[in-house]
Amino acid sequence: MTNPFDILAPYLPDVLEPFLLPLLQIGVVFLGLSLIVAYIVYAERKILAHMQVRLGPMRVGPHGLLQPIADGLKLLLKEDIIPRGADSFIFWLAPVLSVMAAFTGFALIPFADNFIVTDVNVGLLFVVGISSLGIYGIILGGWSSNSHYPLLGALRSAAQLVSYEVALGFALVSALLLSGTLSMRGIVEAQIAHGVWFVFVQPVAFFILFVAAIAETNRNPFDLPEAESELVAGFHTEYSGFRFSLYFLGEYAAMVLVSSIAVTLFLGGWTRPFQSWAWLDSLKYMPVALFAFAAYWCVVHERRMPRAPEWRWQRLMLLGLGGGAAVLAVGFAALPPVLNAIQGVFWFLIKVCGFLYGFIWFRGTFPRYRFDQLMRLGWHYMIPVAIANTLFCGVGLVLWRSLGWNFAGSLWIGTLLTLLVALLLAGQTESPEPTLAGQGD
Amino acid sequence: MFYLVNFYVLAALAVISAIFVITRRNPVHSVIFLIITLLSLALLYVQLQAEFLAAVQIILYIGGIMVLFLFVIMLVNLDIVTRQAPFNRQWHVAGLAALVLLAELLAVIYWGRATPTLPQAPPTALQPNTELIGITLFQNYLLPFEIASVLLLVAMIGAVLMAKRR
Amino acid sequence: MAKDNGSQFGVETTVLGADEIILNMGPQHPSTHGVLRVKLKLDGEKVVASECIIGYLHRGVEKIGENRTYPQFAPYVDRTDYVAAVSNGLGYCEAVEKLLGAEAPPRARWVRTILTELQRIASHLLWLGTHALDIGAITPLFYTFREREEILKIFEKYCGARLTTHAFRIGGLQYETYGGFEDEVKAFCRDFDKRIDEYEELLTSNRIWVERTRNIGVISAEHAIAMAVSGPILRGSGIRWDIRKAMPYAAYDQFQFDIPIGQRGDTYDRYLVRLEEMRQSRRILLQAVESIPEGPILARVGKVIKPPPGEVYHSIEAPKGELGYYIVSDGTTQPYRLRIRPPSFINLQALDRMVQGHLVADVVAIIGTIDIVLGEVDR
Amino acid sequence: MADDQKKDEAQPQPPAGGAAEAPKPVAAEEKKAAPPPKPAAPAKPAIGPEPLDNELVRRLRARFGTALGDATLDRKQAIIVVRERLIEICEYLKAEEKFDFLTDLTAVDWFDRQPRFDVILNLYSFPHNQRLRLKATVGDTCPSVTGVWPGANWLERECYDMFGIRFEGHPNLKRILMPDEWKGYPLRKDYDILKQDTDWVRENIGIESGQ
Repeated sequence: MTNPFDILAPYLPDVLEPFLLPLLQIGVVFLGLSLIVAYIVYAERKILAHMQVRLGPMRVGPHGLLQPIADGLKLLLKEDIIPRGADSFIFWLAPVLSVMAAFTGFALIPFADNFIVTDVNVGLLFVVGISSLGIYGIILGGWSSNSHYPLLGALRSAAQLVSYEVALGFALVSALLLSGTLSMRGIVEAQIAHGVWFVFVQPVAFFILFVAAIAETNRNPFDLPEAESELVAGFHTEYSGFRFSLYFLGEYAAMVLVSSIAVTLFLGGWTRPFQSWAWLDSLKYMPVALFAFAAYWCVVHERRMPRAPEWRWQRLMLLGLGGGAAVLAVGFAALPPVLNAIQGVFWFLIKVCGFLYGFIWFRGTFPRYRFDQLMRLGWHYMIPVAIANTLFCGVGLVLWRSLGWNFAGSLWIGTLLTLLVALLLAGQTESPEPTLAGQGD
Repeated sequence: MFYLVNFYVLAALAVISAIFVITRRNPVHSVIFLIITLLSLALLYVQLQAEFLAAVQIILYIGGIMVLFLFVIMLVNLDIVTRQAPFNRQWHVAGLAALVLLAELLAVIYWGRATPTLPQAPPTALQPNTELIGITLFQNYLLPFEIASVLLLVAMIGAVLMAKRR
Repeated sequence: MAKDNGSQFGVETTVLGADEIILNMGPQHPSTHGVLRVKLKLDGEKVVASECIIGYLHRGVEKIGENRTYPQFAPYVDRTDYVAAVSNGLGYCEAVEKLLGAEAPPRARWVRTILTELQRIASHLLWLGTHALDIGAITPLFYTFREREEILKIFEKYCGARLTTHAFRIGGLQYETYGGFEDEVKAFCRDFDKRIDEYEELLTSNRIWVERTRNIGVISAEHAIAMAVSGPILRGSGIRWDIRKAMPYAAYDQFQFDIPIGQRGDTYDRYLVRLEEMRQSRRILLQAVESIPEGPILARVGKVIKPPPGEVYHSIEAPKGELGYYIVSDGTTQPYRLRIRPPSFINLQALDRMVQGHLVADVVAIIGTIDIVLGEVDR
Repeated sequence: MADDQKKDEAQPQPPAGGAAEAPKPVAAEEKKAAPPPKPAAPAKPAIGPEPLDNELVRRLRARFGTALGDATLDRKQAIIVVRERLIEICEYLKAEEKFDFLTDLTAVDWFDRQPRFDVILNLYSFPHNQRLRLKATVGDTCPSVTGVWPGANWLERECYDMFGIRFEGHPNLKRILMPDEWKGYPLRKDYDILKQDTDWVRENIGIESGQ
């Protein structure tokens, strides 16, 4: 499919054309992402709240829907404090680096077959390289604050990121081996060609990628760099106002970025589930169904709101949202070309959201690892398993290519061997038993 | 035209940052300028259509080695170093080395000016250069590559042993 | 207590030798549960020694006790361990009753038992929530506060206060129970069993939780006795000793319940012990609420409390350990000497031994597992 | 009930001090007026200290003789006064009589008595489920029992902090609740409840008074 922005091409002057179109796409991605990130924060607060028997934001807009905007405004208007003794240039630079690293990576993510800012033949390497620059935001921010908590947080963070990047890299390698290309689009196309998402033939690599992604984004249970009970807020303890919000933005954008990488590499990118099964083609009406449901939900909740006049705006807003969703649903249903055009982006975002939900779920469930345990998990367990997985993935590929075995079958032999290794490694640690010595009068 | 401008901007950036690397008193600032230098080089590689090299430059040098540099600088108390003049002892040696290098460069340019310039490579010829690098490393130069790997492994084990002994 | 106000921020490092640094945690630190300051001597990340610096919340409660009449002082004890005010009130009232030679009527003792057991559950819930939060699990906090809220509602209905209840009077109770009291306690107990299962589901077999608490802060039985620790810490080390059984007070001799003990004396065992204690408290509540006798609620001790000369030591099993009141009477309306044996204070003493050899992150877990309230440590 | 109370109040009360030494059989009759709170309760227990002479006390007397003072039973709780050789007695009690748990250690200021302080040790024995209170009459120094029960450490520090009793042999005797530089010992009877170390307050908090 052609790039939808190409229809603008004839109207642009020749000299500017190679620059303007990417700029346009970058603008769309950047603005869209900023909005998505803001609403991920909202979603996180809401989801966690419901896991923790409370309501979460409810005041700003209906069901707190305008909360992210209010938060953003508040952070923008707050006083900008640079601590005395801080290295002001680096203090300024660090959050910018953090955001830049997270957002630049998106240039290489294929949101859909027709929507990718640029496709480089070493795309994956670039994404990994650029996202690894985010660590500078953390280290420099921690160092330049000239305070002990941030410094400790930054040191921990650096060690953690460097360690888990190794496991992450090995997990990526197996996807590379399967697709035979470094181009992000090429990897998705390889999955289409094989007719199977790589997660189904390389589940261990996907799992390692998932865990390493959590560690890379400093999320619970690996949120040691900002462990509240130990280090207050870790590397951004001294940051406030807009700079802090930059960190916040960068952190959540990094979450979206690693989710996008995982989706591209292992979950078939923009393809809908079971694309090779034609009888599931009706799944393409999923966007219609989703927006219709959203409209229905808005209407139902509008009916439940109190009739009092001070709720009028909230009700109107909810109805407006519902109306918008309804219009979208009808529009998609009525205009098949539009429906086809958004398929890729829709499925991609749905998968990313599923991934992000996992992140949030983890945060609600797990306690935090201790630093040495985190390192032990990384070096003694994740990396050996990742190496074994890469090795056995290669073995599986040889079985498939040279001996002509079944593709999925030969890879599953490799996976089983990897699991064996993992079991051997896990067997060295004792299993917990919740026992008391006994009770009695 | 664009590429030429691009080249000169990046080259200037690399050289100026390199100068800053050795003149800044604060080691953390030096590291940042070193990162800028390396980044400029990576972008130059991109312009030469050596994307693989560029990516490796970013991942290994900027994402890996420089992080460790920073790590060490933050762990070790460098307050004393900051207060000293940067070129206290090696001034003369460094100056001499720089002069020799300059002379060498000039000599090469002077005697080499007669050689014809390299032909411009067609833009598509180098496209699958990742594969080419792979083939070069793992087929044509397999033995040297493996020897280098073993050497690095030995160095790594040696480093671990030395660290453990303490 | 610190003199230099400049060093009162959280972490402060001083380079000592090549590898030893002093790390200062608190008094303003998110996980020291109040104004506790711990000076840690570290070798790398390992704790070599620790020193607690306390007294930031010292209000001279014992001195105040010598200058108030017996009933006047009763509200003050609520402010020592302010998350277990009912237990403090029980200990104090019973101590003064012993001094007087009086005894509360059965109905009063039953209601006291019920309220004290509810308070034990509330205190343990608060401990569980904050302890889990210290180790990074945020969700249990909200679950435990949900149940604690139910208990505080019962307190509020009974005596009008939620935290510093002053629920009891010397000689019995001030108030008769409100209508529906038994039903509410029963309703609470009915749900509570499942709630504990919920907490357990989140933590007990969670691998990270186990790794963070197993073999952390181990205190052996001998050492626990030597350091005079009491309550769940002593039981976590495997000593089956509970004052409710050993020297029954209130109406505890009337009920069936078990004393859970641990095997290894580590943080995980103490966690299990406290969870099981909550279940046992529920068991006591169910028995007690079924059998509240009728009758008066206040013994005839007189309007002016004037115990004959002499002295008494009375202790109860508070949620945090042995809470004792040593009162010397000179026959006037005010105590000549009033000493509170604070379980938190004495248990905190064991911190030094428990943190040695652990990492800084474990210190947070160990402070959490001791379950201190600084109001009681400093008094 | 109010009438009973009036009767109680009409009884002359002994003055402060010396409560431990002089058993006073005052309460027995006056309490009879009040009906027993619990029907099942036996006859009214005598309130106030009475002499104690049981196996343990006899063994102790045989061993330590005059080092021991009176042994009394007050509110059914055994109290033994120790005049000297505190450490030996403690060691014996811990090793032979299995009083392995030092529940509490505190002091009482008897102000106009000589020696001035009682250091109170509340002991508990796990094997016998028994409490025993030792009362060491001391001036302002007392041997430290940290060697016998390590848990006495903070308790003795608190005692020092509040009463100014110096525990000899204590590994780290310094103030624990009050600021290190504070002058005066708050729980002494001659330390008024409104008293404070004004110099310290002025210097460290920057205000004239904490009241």
